[in-house]
Amino acid sequence: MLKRVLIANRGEIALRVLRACREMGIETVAVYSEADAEALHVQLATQSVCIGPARAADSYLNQYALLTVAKATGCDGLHPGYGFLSENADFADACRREGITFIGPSGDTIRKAGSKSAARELMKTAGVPVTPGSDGPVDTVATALSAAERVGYPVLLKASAGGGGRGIRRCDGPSALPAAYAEAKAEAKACFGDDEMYLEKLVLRPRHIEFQVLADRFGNVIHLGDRDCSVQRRNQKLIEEAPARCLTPALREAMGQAAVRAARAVGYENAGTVEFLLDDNGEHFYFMEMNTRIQVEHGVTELITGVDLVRQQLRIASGLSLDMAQADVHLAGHALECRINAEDPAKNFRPCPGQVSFLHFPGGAGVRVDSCLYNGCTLSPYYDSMAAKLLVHAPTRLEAIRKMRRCLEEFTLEGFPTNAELSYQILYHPTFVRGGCTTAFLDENLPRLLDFNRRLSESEGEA
Amino acid sequence: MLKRVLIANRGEIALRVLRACREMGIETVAVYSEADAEALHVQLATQSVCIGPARAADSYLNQYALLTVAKATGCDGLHPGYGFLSENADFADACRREGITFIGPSGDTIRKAGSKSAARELMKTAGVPVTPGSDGPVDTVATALSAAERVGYPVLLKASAGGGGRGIRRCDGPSALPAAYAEAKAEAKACFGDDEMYLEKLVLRPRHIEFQVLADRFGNVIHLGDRDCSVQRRNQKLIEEAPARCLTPALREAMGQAAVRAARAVGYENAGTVEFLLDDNGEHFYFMEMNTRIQVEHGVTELITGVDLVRQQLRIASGLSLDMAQADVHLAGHALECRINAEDPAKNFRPCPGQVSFLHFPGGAGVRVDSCLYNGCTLSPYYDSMAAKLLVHAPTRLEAIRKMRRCLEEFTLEGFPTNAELSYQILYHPTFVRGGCTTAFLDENLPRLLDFNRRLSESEGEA
Amino acid sequence: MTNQEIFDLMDRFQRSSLRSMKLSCQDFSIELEQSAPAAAAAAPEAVPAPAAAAPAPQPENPVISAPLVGTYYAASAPDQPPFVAPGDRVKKGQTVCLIEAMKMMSEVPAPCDCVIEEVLKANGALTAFGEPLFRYRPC
Amino acid sequence: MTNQEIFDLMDRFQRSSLRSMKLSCQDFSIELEQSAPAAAAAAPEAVPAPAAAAPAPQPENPVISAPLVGTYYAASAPDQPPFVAPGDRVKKGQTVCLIEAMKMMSEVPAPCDCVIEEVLKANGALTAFGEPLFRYRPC
Repeated sequence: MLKRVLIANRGEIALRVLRACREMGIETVAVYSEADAEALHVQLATQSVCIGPARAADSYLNQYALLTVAKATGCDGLHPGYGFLSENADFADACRREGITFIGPSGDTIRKAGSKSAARELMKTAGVPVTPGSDGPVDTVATALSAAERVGYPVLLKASAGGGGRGIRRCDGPSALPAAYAEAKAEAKACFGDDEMYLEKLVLRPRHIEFQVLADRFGNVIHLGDRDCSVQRRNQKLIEEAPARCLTPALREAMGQAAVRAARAVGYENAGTVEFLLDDNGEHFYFMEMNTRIQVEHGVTELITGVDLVRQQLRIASGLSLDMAQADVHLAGHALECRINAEDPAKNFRPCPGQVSFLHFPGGAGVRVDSCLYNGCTLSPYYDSMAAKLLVHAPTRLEAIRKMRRCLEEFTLEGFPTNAELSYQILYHPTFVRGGCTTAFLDENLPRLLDFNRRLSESEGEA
Repeated sequence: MLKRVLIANRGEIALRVLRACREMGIETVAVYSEADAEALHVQLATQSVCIGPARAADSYLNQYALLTVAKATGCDGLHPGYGFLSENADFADACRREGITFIGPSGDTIRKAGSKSAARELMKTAGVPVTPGSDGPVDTVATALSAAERVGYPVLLKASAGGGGRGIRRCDGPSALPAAYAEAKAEAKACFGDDEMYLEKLVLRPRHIEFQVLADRFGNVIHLGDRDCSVQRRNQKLIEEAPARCLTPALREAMGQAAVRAARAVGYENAGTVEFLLDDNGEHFYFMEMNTRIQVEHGVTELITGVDLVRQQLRIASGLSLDMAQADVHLAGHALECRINAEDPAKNFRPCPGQVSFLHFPGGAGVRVDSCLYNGCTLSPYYDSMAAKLLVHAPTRLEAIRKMRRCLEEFTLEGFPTNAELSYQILYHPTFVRGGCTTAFLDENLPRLLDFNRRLSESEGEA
Repeated sequence: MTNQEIFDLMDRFQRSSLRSMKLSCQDFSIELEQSAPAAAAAAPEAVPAPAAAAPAPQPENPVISAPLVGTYYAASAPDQPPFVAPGDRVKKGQTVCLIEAMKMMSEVPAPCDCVIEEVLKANGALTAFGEPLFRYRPC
Repeated sequence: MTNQEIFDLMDRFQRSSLRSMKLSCQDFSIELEQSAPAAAAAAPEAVPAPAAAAPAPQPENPVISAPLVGTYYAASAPDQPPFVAPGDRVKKGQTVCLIEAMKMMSEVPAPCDCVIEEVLKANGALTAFGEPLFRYRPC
């Protein structure tokens, strides 16, 4: 077992890792930027070292500083958390070269999963469904038309060399295709000097369904069920839940097996997540990408499986084999997570960090709070705006929703605005209550949800 | 289902009941004394009414005031919490007369369970083991000797009319019995004017094991497993856990069945607890008493069964039948509770209420906090000194102990002393870690445990 | 007096615009002095006041408060006139209203000879313990 | 009254803006006076300072701080004399020590012409970012 772990992160995930280490008797070394000197995990760690100024590039992204501290303090492991260097293949390699166990997959695995085009081919070979499309490039309008006919409209025409949204055209039927093909090809030529095109089916109003996987170094790979993260705004998840209400047992089984195949295809080790798009009528699912780290929303899986995922990460990295088989994984009840961000939804979600003048978290049965906030602390403007994760667990989805509503009623944070009231409104929205949210839900309903917010704050002002 | 419930209590249990109501869509009416006007549950309730001055006799024990508010605010139910009027049979009757559902058993059941001598006879009839003793009074030294021989020494000679420790003698062998008998008899005559004596086996260094039961009004009675509450000081429990480590599956089965028989014997309805003494070598158990209310430590049972007991109380009181059978109850993992009291262990546990100048509760996976404290609030000197309950749940007992240690490390309360450090020391004590604590443990080890405390605070003073 | 009570006293004094304060009560006495009284710098409340808390009476006008929780009745029976109305002059001990708790009627007496200035509760409404019922002017 | 209660009273008084205070209670009496009440009255720290935080340099003596995290070396090689010792006069830009991070040596220069007053780190120790290495006196 690892003896001393450097926590190469900050905020709630640093505290999460510290807690798991503490409960396993593993010593912790916290590293922090000058802006985080008073952070909770810095005060709780066995040892804490300042590694640079506030700017992430000079501190949390400074590989030299991290490795220097890890070696000087005698760490045998390093936990990268999420974000920062957690999916940096070169850093994973550098750790290994220095004799520090990187708590995550190898650099090679991170590279394989990180390249979208390469991952798509790997997954097809492994029998994991990917979005239907042309087999390789489409050189003429005729091949494009026949490929589109095969996969069904709408389709996306994409430049092979593309990126940043350039060289892409959506096409809803055959009559529009020739013109779109010509346009996209010309744009690709102009932007990338390469006009090779390929074609992919466009999944409309999909759900974001992801599977948690665990893999040890002995080739054992299991999944711990699914999470529905469809309530998101510009790819920022707001409310996550487990299990996904829209999955039939058969579909869950099929997707879980596909997730395990995906993990095997990249030679996975440690905890990871396979993300899928599920189409509107809940029939077809497509591999989207694989995240080679612990995720923000891992807690909902912990609540319904009873498995401590960070503990499993530390066990796996220590070279132990999985202490459970797929048959030992049982999903019990329903879990929800609301991310509380220091941002003002009424002002286009402008980040609003500041000092916490009063803080009260909900408590009681079936409630979990993961946060690095404390009364009087300052949420730094230098990093992301997530202030807390509120999680609930109850026997049924409806009970979980009701529990989360009362948690948001109890939750009190004074000092800066948050998105808590917006989440509260979502928990009352008929589409959410029915379990009908796709990734389009939040954008489509935001004006009305914010209107509730506005009216509420006005009536409070009157009172 | 009940529509509106009056919460006839204060502190954390009032908040606990409020949360359960809120999650079931039941409205709440909080009543409070002048000392509790700023209490958390008072601020969260649908409606709050001040019922009297700080003194409990004038407020929380004022039956007229409670019933007046219940009727005037249109409540159809009343939850008594624990303490105060929760085991007052006359109050339960008065509620029923006024058409208010008392959320607990009937007055008759409370009376049957409340009278120790009557309960002892009821339990014997129902086949629930009680402490071995004489069958009725012992009129001569000879009958006393033969009864003692039969049950085994040491024994207690007790005045039938006794109370307050008078007219009781412990007797370790036959040679000492005649003198002890004469002394006790004389004392009983002098104190109570009645020298009838009986004899009971003295259980040395017992464990306090209790079983949670649930019973509906249709005669369905189940138990939800056991709790070990042996870590106590002068009958004040400090650390509770579930399940008890010392029970074999066969003994758990036997005690659970006895608990169900005990509940049936008094015609029980709602949630209750059957307390047993378990002898030193874990072979024999004896009925001690039945608590006809929700208990402080109910949370550890909730954690290992996944059953929300207050929700069950509200369902049963609403006339619904139990939604689970005995076979549906599964114990998963291990749970611990530490009671955080505003008291100074170094000063003979003197209560030290005061204002909370800084408060931080532990969080993260497997942690539950039940408390009515918030930053800046004042813990009132008028009521009991319990400030918070910290609970943890983990797959194994050792993991739960480690989790509780890290919770106590994170827990921070400034403003008055608490027993948190003492609990922390207990969690490292070999006897506790082995699961070997009897009710004698805390008293026997207190000086040494407090010495650790003292040395710690001295070394902090030096730093 | 406990230390906490003394601290509360000190806090309250510091927040006041008082310069000095002497207090004696039975066997207890205290003297406090400060050079620069707080310029009203009241710390913001950490939490909102309870929804149903009794409104604080204005210091200049004394009030008669409910001595117990119950239903407020302005008159002895539905067809009777109210015990008192604004402007009425009442004697010390004279009944100003009834409060019913569990079918027991309690008479609320005037604390001194006074003129009733304002009736603060509606007939038949639930009144909390300590809630103001009447505003009056001593005479 | 216990000593602890008196200590609490004293603490509370010292933190207050009070000038004087007299208290008597049964057979107990106390008088407290302070010349300068805690005007600054910096709110007590909610939480202890981090264990490994860099000690705050005293304002009167400037320090040379570590420009990066790494191992502090007082000399260019184990058998060499240290770059500087207390009392040494150094020129601006002159190397005062080395810091090694991942086998890369960084020279730390003097910020100005100065006299080294104190060496604050032990040779070979890990130094955090911003941690004081030397105390100096400009000249």
